[in-house]
Amino acid sequence: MDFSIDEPSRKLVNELDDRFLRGIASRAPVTDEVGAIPPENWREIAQSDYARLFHPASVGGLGADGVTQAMAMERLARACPSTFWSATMSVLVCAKLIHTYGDAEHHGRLLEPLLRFERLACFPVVENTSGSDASTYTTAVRRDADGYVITGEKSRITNATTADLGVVLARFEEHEYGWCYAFVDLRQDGVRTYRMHDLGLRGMPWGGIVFNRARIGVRDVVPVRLEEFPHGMAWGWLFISIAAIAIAQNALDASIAHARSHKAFGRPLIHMDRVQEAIAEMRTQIDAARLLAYRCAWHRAEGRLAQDLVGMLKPYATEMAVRATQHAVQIHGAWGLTHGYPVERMYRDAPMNVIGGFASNRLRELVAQDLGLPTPYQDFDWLKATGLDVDCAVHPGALLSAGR
Amino acid sequence: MDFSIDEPSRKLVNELDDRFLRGIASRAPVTDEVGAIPPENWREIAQSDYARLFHPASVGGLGADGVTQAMAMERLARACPSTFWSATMSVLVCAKLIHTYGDAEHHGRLLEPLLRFERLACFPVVENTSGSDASTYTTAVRRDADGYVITGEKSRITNATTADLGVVLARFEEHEYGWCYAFVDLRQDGVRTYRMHDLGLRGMPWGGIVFNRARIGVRDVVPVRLEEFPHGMAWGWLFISIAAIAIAQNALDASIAHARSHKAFGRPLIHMDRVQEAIAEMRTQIDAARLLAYRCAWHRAEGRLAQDLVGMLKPYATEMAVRATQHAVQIHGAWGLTHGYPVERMYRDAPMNVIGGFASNRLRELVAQDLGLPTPYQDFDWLKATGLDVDCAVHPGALLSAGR
Amino acid sequence: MEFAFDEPLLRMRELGRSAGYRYAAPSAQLRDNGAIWDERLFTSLARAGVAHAAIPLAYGGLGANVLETVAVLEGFGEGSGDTGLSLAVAVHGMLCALPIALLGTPQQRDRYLGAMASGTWLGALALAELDGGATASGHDVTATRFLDGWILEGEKADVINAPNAHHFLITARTSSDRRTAFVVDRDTAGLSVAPDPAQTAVRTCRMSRVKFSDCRVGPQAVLGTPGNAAAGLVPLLAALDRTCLLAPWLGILREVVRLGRETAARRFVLSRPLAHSQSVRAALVDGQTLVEAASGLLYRAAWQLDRSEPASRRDAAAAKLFLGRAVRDVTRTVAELCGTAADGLVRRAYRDSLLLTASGGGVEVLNVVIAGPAPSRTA
Amino acid sequence: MEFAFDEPLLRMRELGRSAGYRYAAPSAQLRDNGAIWDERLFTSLARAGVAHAAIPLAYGGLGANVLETVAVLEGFGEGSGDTGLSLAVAVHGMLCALPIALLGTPQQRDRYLGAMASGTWLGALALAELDGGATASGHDVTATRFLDGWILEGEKADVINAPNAHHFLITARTSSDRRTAFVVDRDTAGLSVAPDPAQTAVRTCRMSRVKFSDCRVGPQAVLGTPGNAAAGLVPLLAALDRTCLLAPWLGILREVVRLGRETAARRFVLSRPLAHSQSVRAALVDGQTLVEAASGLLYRAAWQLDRSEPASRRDAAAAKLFLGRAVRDVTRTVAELCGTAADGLVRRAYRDSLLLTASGGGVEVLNVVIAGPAPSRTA
Repeated sequence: MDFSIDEPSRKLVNELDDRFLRGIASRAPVTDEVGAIPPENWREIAQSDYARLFHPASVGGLGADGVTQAMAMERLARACPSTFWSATMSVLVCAKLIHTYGDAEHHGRLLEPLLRFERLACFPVVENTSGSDASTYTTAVRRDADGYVITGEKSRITNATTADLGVVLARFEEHEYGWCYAFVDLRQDGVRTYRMHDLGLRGMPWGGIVFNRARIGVRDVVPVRLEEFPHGMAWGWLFISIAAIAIAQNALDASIAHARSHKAFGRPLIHMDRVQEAIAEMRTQIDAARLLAYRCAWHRAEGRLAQDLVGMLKPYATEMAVRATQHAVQIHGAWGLTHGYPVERMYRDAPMNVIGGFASNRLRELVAQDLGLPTPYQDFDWLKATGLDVDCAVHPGALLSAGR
Repeated sequence: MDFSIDEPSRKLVNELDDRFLRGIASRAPVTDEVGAIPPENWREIAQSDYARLFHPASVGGLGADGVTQAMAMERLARACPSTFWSATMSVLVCAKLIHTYGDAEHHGRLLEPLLRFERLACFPVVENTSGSDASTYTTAVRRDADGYVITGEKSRITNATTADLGVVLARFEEHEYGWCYAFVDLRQDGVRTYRMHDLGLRGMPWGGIVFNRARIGVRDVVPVRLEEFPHGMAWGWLFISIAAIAIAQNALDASIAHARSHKAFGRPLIHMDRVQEAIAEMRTQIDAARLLAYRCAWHRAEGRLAQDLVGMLKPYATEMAVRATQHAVQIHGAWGLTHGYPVERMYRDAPMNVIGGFASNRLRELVAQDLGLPTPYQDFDWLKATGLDVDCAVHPGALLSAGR
Repeated sequence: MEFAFDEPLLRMRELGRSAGYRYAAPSAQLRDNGAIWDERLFTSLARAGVAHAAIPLAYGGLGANVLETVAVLEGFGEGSGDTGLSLAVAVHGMLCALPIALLGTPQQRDRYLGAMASGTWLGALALAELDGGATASGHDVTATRFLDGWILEGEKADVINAPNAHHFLITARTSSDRRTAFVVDRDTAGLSVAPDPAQTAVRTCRMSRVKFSDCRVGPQAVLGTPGNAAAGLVPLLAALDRTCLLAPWLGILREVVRLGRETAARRFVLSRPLAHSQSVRAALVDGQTLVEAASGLLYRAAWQLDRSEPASRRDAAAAKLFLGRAVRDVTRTVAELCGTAADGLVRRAYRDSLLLTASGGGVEVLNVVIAGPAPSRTA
Repeated sequence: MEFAFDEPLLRMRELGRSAGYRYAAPSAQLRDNGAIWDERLFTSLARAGVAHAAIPLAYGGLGANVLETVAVLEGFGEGSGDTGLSLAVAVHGMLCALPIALLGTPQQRDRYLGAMASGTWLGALALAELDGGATASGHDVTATRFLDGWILEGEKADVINAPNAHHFLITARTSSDRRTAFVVDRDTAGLSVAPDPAQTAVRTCRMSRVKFSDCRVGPQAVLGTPGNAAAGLVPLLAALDRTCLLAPWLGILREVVRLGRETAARRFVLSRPLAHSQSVRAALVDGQTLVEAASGLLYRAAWQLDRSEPASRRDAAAAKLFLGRAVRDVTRTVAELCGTAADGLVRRAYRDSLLLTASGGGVEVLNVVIAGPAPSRTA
């Protein structure tokens, strides 16, 4: 066991940090304000090694180890979580799906522009009826005379309105698996997109996509078992967790800076026990989440699914970050909730990670299954015949006071 | 001890509820969206008994008992917390300050238009340097040739940009008490106001007021001891707590409605233990906070300060409401954070109550004092000479592995 | 209307507090160490009005209503600091006596209540009766018809007061989905009390296992209507669990927070009293806040039982859920303030809080009662 | 680089786990009931490598580094489920032996380490030594010069292993702001071990009060430089407290969560296994999550002690803060799942978690170390 990273990796991560802090971080407030990622952001990420980190040399990547990947992600997420979500969904999650499920020869044409940030991809999964219950999804790929078409509506999609390519989870009745990943060109007539506005991560283009007999090439439909879905999704849970850790770290740094520079009752806030208690808790829990994220990233990059670990990480890290931003607001007082101050943005961004990409409780169920506690679904009227479902109506008081 | 309220009070509260639900509640989303309270809201409150509830017959009020007052407040707060804050700050906190510290004869002219909602008042206390540390406040009332003038800047004031009258806590060096409440006409040249934008309660006109030798009548400056300040403020802490309880109750009702009407994995969400657990917790804690609020209101209306109880209520109720809105978001999933859905607004509104009118930790210090645990301020270097302030540098591992 | 504590209620609380402080507190740790039941102490408490507050005047009790009884018990918990004895007393004087007073025949009332009020006869009840069988494992007691009476078979674990009890209030299964309540005297043939196990919680309240083996009882042993326990006795016991058994814990928590303040003023860490830490002060304020907030829920639930409308099981369950959490968190906080020397009441309360939160089926049952989808019903 | 557990480390953990399971677990509850120290059991653990993992090979130990030692101890906690014995063993083999190995003279090393490795001599240490005197009340031990040696006066409370120890590692005040470390043999005149008090926590680890009265020791009893304990011994003990004393608790917590899963599958509430409740499953998942998260912090702190740079006291304190909270919350959760029958390891862990969080000065010290405004310094 070894907690160090080697010198080249450290250098690479530091370079990314310098680059992102200079540009992307300074534009984070305006990215939030206008609700769009500035083109300079894309240029700067494209000039960096960010995309290549995640991929093996065989597809033109650097094949960095998992811990380095996680550190690099945290650097971008700290600079701007909206940009991080948008970029990482495309270049990590979608790109991995393409080179895992596609074939190198045919789908290289899809992959390369993504890694160069010339094109952007999205991963439409969820539909409007119910978040993570796949049995309610209806979007389907069907054969027609010229190949395949897809019809249906997906919602709550990162990059919905800006993506060029969709890696769509859809029903695929003609195959025994029943499901497929469809690589859909989104720049065509059968595709309509719309924007959704949320509490936080406002720079990120969330939204919905309506497919109306949109065309897909024959080789761009890859049958998949539903049980395979977590393999692709686990990268998503990991990067969302890292977004949360980055926001929490920003909240901690802002809190320490504020507590050092502001006084109340004649002494710096940092001298107050309650402030120290909050900072100690934030620092400790951030470290715990980060080490767990490194461990997940290490296993993932070594080719292991690590579903249970990633499934534990995401609820912990994302809920931890919400608590951290709450501490930061307590330490900042009214400044923490005033529009335009960084902590207010962190407070809005943090809960998005809890909800995005499967809510915490759903993840916990997946982990419970892995731990031997499967989810039973049964009809029930638990209190029936126990007597616990009735109010007490013998009026003890009335009778007792009658006796006086 | 008796937990019931009498029939006339119940009727009065129900009437308010009907009235507020029909009008003000339906306009709450737009109040938030445009960041201003619609004139119809003022008309509807003015037509109700809301203002008169809080005041004795001697000043034209109904002299309702404290529990009825609290119930009435919750009704308005549930309809629209921004409107509730704005109205109650004027008609409860400021009006009580005026008839407590002013004299009936002279200050009736200030009071009556407030109770009819023809004019609006604000209570400027906090300044920009540090929230609740009065020693840092510099705004001061001084005598000049024609009477008194006030100079200084107050911030984070409810109704700052809409109020006609300010009940200003200011330094008053010429009197032995050192402080005063100044009843300042805000519609004059020496007064400039500006708006501040916050995460939540967006309908409420928060902001700052700059006094530049603004004039005050001689009888409108009332000397006051700083120790008296909590008497006036305690009504504020109470109504803010009720705002929190109302938001939590709205979050609970929304959660139950959502959980009954939405299904996942084939059954209504309300059948899931985790949802029931959240609902049980919300319901229980809301009840606990509400009963404590009733008790505070009862004591206050009976003329007791109850500073310790109110000081306990505010941190509990306001932090409870933040937790309740978080549960609501978990139950609603992505809908809970989508702009335009009520739960998203509750999630933004709830933390404002934690920070507004003295943050939780400051209140806790006041209560600690009442409980015999005063706040000491001392210089310290706690870890000095213990050896706990140094890292371990004897390299056990190096030595140990050298032995192998 | 008086929303706050009024004078008479304050007097009842003080009655309980001073009796607890005078009779029980001095020996609490000793009795806990040895798991001792002190007969004379119990008689003193009966005489002082603590053990029989709710028994009607006609039988020598105080004839207090539930609100007043809860005040007495809150005071007793605070004054005695004795988690176990509070439980024993409340089970005897309220959970055993009140069902006899409310559901019993005139003969049953006459037979039991006088001797219970004086403290001559001690009543016993299995912990599991508080949850209507929700946590019952296989070994439940069954009752089958025999002539005009019944034969009881089976056993009850964790029967409160069993080692010293004169009679037992039990429910037994009389058909696949029906239970019947009985009052069975200790000297009934076929009833045996197993020797004390090594009891780890509430050690001043003696509990043991009671076996029924071919135990024949007459019709006069039935309490209420046969087959009707789920509609009659169980909701009553659940309501009393969530008020009368809860009440001493409110007093104990109040005392624990007071001990916390005392400790914080006295104990030094890093060369300053703990009370100089803002975090410690805040934790103690939060503890006091939970006491005050729980008080509202508890007294509302008690007050509801004194009205003529059915008392809301949800409101009573909320009181228990809230106070259980408060006891869990605050005893831990104060125990941590005491450092490695946590002892006496703080240690006992920390240990026994597990029984409080587990009793009545625990949080799993409370959540369903408070938030469950089942329609509200009254018996 | 291998970020996860590698094979050799897994073997060390398994060594500890199987020794704990085989030697200690079967008698854990019995020894806890009677507060018993089992000499033969301790010798077995020494032979198995648990009690002397960190003692250098030259003296008959395993010569494990801190990372490996932590793995052994985590395994031992899990396998034994014995909170007290884990503490006793780690105090002996790490907190007493390592300072002698690292700060002692060759003579001291030769005298003590061999007999400590074989389990012949047991080392003792006062609980309060873990916090550098942060919680010291008035009765501390002082050392004054006498000829070329020292006279010790005063007493130490809660001395771990004292009843059966051969020697004591102590710090004594040698000037107003200086402390000196000593190793004092039990048979030194003027040293007396007070009879066992009724010990309420970690009962399988015997503790007692040790008095020094005109206790004269020679210069060879000084450990390290006179007057230098705050720079030498204290940071080392603090670091070992936050790794080696923490490690068994990680294993115990892992086992408690496993017992929680087992209980949830077995115990029925409201006619269904607890595991059918989504809330119960979530609570158990969260418990497992805390185990995994704590593991990262603990092993990082251990790994830092094996490097040549100074180990961050903040990172080690973070491990203790985090794991202390986790143990507090998870033992409570699992104890509640067990209902009124919480027993065995779950009850012991719930009870003893108080000692874990209070030791080393408690959360008040940890908060200041992690977040305090003091500049970072290394000795």
